[in-house]
Amino acid sequence: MGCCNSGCGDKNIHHDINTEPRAFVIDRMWDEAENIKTFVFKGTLHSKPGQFCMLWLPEFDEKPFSIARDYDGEIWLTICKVGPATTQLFKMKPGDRVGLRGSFGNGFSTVANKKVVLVGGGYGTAPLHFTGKCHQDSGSDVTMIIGARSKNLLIWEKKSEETGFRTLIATNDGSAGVEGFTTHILEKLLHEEKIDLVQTCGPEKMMKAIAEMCMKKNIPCEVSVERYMKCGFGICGQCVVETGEKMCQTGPVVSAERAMTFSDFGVFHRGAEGQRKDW
Amino acid sequence: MGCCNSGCGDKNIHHDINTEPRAFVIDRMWDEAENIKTFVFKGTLHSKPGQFCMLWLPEFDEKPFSIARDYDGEIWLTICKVGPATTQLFKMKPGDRVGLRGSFGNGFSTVANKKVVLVGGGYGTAPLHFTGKCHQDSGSDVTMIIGARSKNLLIWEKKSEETGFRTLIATNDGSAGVEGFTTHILEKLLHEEKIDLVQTCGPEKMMKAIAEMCMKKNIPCEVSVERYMKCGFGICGQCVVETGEKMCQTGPVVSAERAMTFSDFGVFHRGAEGQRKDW
Amino acid sequence: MKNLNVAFCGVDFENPLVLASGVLGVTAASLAHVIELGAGGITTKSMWRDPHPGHPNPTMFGTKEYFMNAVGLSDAGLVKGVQTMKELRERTSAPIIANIVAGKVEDFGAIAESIGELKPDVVEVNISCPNVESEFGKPFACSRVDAANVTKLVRDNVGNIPISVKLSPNVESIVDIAQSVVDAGANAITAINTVGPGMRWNIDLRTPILSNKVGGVSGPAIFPIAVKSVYDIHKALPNTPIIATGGVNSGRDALEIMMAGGTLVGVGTAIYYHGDATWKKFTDEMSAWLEQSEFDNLSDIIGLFHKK
Amino acid sequence: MKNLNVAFCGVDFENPLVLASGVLGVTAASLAHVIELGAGGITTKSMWRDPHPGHPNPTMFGTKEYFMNAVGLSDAGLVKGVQTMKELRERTSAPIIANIVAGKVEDFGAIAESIGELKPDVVEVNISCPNVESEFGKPFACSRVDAANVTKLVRDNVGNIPISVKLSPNVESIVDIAQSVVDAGANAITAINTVGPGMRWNIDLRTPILSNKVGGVSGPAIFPIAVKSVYDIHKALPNTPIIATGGVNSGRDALEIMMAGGTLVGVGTAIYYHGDATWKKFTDEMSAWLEQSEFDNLSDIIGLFHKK
Ligand SMILES: Cc1cc2nc3c(=O)[nH]c(=O)nc-3n(C[C@H](O)[C@H](O)[C@H](O)COP(=O)(O)OP(=O)(O)OC[C@H]3O[C@@H](n4cnc5c(N)ncnc54)[C@H](O)[C@@H]3O)c2cc1C
Ligand SMILES: Cc1cc2nc3c(=O)[nH]c(=O)nc-3n(C[C@H](O)[C@H](O)[C@H](O)COP(=O)(O)OP(=O)(O)OC[C@H]3O[C@@H](n4cnc5c(N)ncnc54)[C@H](O)[C@@H]3O)c2cc1C
Ligand SMILES: Cc1cc2nc3c(=O)[nH]c(=O)nc-3n(C[C@H](O)[C@H](O)[C@H](O)COP(=O)(O)O)c2cc1C
Ligand SMILES: Cc1cc2nc3c(=O)[nH]c(=O)nc-3n(C[C@H](O)[C@H](O)[C@H](O)COP(=O)(O)O)c2cc1C
Ligand code: FES
Ligand code: FES
Repeated sequence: MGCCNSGCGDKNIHHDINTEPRAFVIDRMWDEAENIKTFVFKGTLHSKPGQFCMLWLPEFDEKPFSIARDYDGEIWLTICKVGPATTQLFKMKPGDRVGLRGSFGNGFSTVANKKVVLVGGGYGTAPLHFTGKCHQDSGSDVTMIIGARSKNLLIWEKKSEETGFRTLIATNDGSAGVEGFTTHILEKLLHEEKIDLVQTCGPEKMMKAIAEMCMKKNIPCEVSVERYMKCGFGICGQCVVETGEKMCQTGPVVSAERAMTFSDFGVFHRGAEGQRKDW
Repeated sequence: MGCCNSGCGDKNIHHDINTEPRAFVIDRMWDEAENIKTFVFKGTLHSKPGQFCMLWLPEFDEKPFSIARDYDGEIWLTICKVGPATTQLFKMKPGDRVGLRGSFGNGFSTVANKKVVLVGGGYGTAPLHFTGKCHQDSGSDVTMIIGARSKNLLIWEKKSEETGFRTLIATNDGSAGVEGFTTHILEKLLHEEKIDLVQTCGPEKMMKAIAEMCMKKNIPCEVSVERYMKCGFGICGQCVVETGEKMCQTGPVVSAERAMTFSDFGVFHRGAEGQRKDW
Repeated sequence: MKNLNVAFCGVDFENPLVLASGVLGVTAASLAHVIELGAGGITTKSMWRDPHPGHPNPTMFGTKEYFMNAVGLSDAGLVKGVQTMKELRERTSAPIIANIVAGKVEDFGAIAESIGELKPDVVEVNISCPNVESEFGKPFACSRVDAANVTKLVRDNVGNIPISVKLSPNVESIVDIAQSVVDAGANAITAINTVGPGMRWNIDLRTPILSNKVGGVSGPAIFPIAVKSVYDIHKALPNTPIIATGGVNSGRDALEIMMAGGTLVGVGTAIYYHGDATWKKFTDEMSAWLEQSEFDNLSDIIGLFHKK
Repeated sequence: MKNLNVAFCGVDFENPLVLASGVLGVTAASLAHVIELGAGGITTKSMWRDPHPGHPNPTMFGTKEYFMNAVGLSDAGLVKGVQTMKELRERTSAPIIANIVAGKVEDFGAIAESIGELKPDVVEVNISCPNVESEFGKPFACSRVDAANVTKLVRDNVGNIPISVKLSPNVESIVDIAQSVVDAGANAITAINTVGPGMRWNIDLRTPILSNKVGGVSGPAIFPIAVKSVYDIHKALPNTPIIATGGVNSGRDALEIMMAGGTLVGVGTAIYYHGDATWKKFTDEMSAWLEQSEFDNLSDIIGLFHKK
């Protein structure tokens, strides 16, 4: 089944009216890289690429994660261990139950018969892969640029190749692909080829550089702006950027133009009590 | 506009999920006969013929009435003054406001290109007229038999003629039409002509006689079984017949066959506290 | 197929769903029909000794979210009550819960005795009616003393029939009241009656929608309050079975409130949303869930939330 | 076109709809955006003097019928509060209602003083938080004495800013509490805070959905309780303006609760159901109704139900 059959819905419906978490069983899981694992659940969240869900570890905590796949009866989440909740999750085993709610938020556009470049950093590559799959199913040509500090932190590059995306790698230390940043690869590409759309998900400073680059060249670009999220559906106000827009509904995916109106974009985000934290 | 465009809906949806009364203004009213008036409200209840609504006189009471017309932007109710609520209503004037909710209940079937006989007694003639209009719009041939004790209690006979129904009258005292009962006229008709459907609304003993007559002759027949109603939407249990079926939802209109399974049909009904009252 | 039966105060119910008091309860025919549709048992509407007129219409209405009623506990009195109960016994073999009410503490004895003679399976005592003699007209259910006194009187007069006292959630502590009625001899608790009262008006007619101005809130809106009440009561009184009632609107809701501590599950307003299909829909959902679960018997889930 | 403006304690509001406390209230940007979307004013989330961690997630969820939350009044404390208030003043000229909270009676003085210095248009006092020092940890809003003492302290320390005390419906008599806070110096009443608490579980995970186990119920489910509370308070205290809050989910709802006695109308959970469109949708509906009515000013309808 093509990914978009199960996924792409109405852009304006950001959440079901019932946001009780539903139980899902961890079907399997595997390491992607050091401290990065992919978890698979049977079922669907009826999501489109770029949307996220809230993953609940009962009696522990609940956190937002981008959906890395939602088709063929499976939901994939690719998760980086960074703190208490993700550490707890990494201790779980197939057969264990968690709660999921969503999908929430605005996803990436899917385009047909175009030339698309995706730029992923960190776990951002995973939801971009889902996006690329949708483009591909619609006849678009997909280039995936994947960045990491070094080879052992690279993820999804094999899947990218297997899926038939042109796959380009950048590592800071040159341990895989070209030495340097994804932005260098992108810059070259944009210079040499006619690209219709750039979509990126990764560290915010990287996304900001890409947004600026694309705007200068007048190439449509979408970025995924992640903010602290409590509810995921537009009530708590935790995820607003400096324009007052909620990233759980207007975002996480917004156009580069819109992102550049957020004075906090690439500059700071906020913690659980709303306190400012520089990126 | 044909009546059925605004009216006939899904048989299984008996009420909106919101049953708060809505305000309607009395547009006009007129006498139909001694103690019988028709009240007109602007708007629609999206009803089909044979359904009823709850008419609320604020700070007084709320009672069920059959819908005598619901098309061309008007709702008509033809009402007999019999007690406190109807007496209160008869004191109201155009411009006064009441509450309406509904439509509720199961209505009469509407058939196309058939020969239909309608038998009305008392205010029952009014909703039957609505029914006849729907049949006519669907190409059916309509005969309306109207009964009353005497000429001054006859209603809707002129409208019936004007609408183009073959109109036959019976009065107990012979002051109009033939002397005797509607059942006599019906019996003769059924003997002489091939009738596809008989529908009746009026005194229950009359309806029972008609139901028995039609069943004997194997002619499809529908009757309107009115019971004391509080809610109109299947919760209070006030309107159940002896099989336990609720006349506000399964009825008021049921087939003759089904009505004959109600051991109370034509025998008794119940008051506000559920106490038995013989017809 | 695993079956859904449960035992409540020694009475067997084919499934735990019982019709809540006051809904579809006017005649024996109506109540028996609800059993035919798939209820495990039925509760009569609140029966008075003497005829009790209700409020004029409108007495109830519903929205997507909630239902309101102020029927005023209309009833034709004991003569009809006795007749209804007898007829009901002839029409069905399913368990009958007879709900009784009175306006003064001492009147509960007489109605309990008369109804007790008819041997319903359970007597449910509605103490949410305002005590006409108390200083502020507060329901018996709001006072530990009144609630206990009513319970004692019913217990002493009803014979050896199990009694369940039906509590109101509109109190400072429903657990305190539960404790005091159990101490006074209640065998079980029914929780909860309607929430509020609330009030709604029509802004064009500038009139309260209910003729009584205010009315009790029921339906899905009150489910979280019902779950909490049942949970708290079961926690405090783990050996007292509960007829868990309030806003149950699906089979999953029924399972949830059983896990919170309900042995039986009262279903009233759901009928507004699901009609005659309510019973089969809910029991089908419960059966499907039970099949895929680790439990052999539905009764194993009663109070499950307290067992971890 | 007739306009929707109302005056509340001497403060002009372009329309009576104000964002309820705790919803979208984390930053000044968020609050200012709500004004841009069409709110007549905003209420900050409850501000503490010291940083106050909230509960872990899940802290809220919604259904068709109701919403539940147990955020735990998380707040970064006064430093951030002061900054938010200042930034908010720069971003908008619409009226600001600053909501304050504390865990002990005597702590209300300090926060009132600090916030008062920032000159919000109104200070709203959230007394629905459990009093950490009271014997049973009951909210201040449940005790006439506590409620009055908090009010006095705030009144004495806040300067000449009007104060509105926010009441809980989960009390024996909300009117008694309203009376006592008004006697103690409250200029207005905000009614109501969430109903309950209620409790919901996930039956497959066998865990309460909210990490706090229980949470307050808001949204359409509680509207009848809110209308009744506002009606009763306005009846008892016709000269005390009310920020009528609780389950308002349409322009018609707003009109109804104003007729019951609200001067302003708090809107929180409606945003769950209507999103950013909430404000315009509701004010459009109110304008349309006002146009066809006999009233020239929206303020003429305040308390209308009491005038017949
Ligand atoms: C829309 C969105 C999509 C995301 N997708 C992914 C993904 O696909 N894979 C992945 O590994 N991570 C993703 N994250 C980040 C993920 O939510 C955090 O890594 C996680 O919450 C950390 O929780 P913790 O308890 O392990 O760590 P903590 O120690 O609590 O936090 C570590 C850091 O994670 C971030 N974080 C913590 N809580 C939240 C929160 N509630 N909302 C947002 N950020 C938070 C903060 O930057 C914090 O400094 C996403 C975040 C958002 C907003
Ligand atoms: C489905 C249905 C359709 C009806 N359609 C019409 C109609 O089109 N025109 C019309 O004039 N009347 C109609 N009636 C009857 C009408 O409801 C009663 O005449 C009215 O309720 C009398 O109220 P009252 O206060 O004036 O008289 P009351 O003195 O209260 O009652 C007089 C008699 O009316 C009947 N009645 C009273 N209350 C109710 C009630 N709540 N439900 C049913 N019957 C009641 C009883 O037989 C009673 O003995 C209909 C009734 C039903 C159930
Ligand atoms: C129309 C109606 C009438 C009711 N009448 C009674 C009654 O007579 N006695 C009683 O104890 N409870 C009565 N109740 C309360 C219900 O039995 C039940 O406790 C309450 O409605 C909550 O359950 P629900 O949400 O499933 O309806 C009535 C409720 C409704 C909706
Ligand atoms: C998510 C959420 C957070 C809330 N936080 C606060 C708060 O911090 N302080 C407060 O006084 N009320 C708080 N409330 C209560 C609301 O202000 C309001 O009184 C209540 O929700 C009823 O209104 P509604 O139905 O319009 O939401 C909160 C409500 C919600 C839903
Ligand atoms: S996460 Fe709550 S508003 Fe966006
Ligand atoms: S009128 Fe209430 S159930 Fe039919």
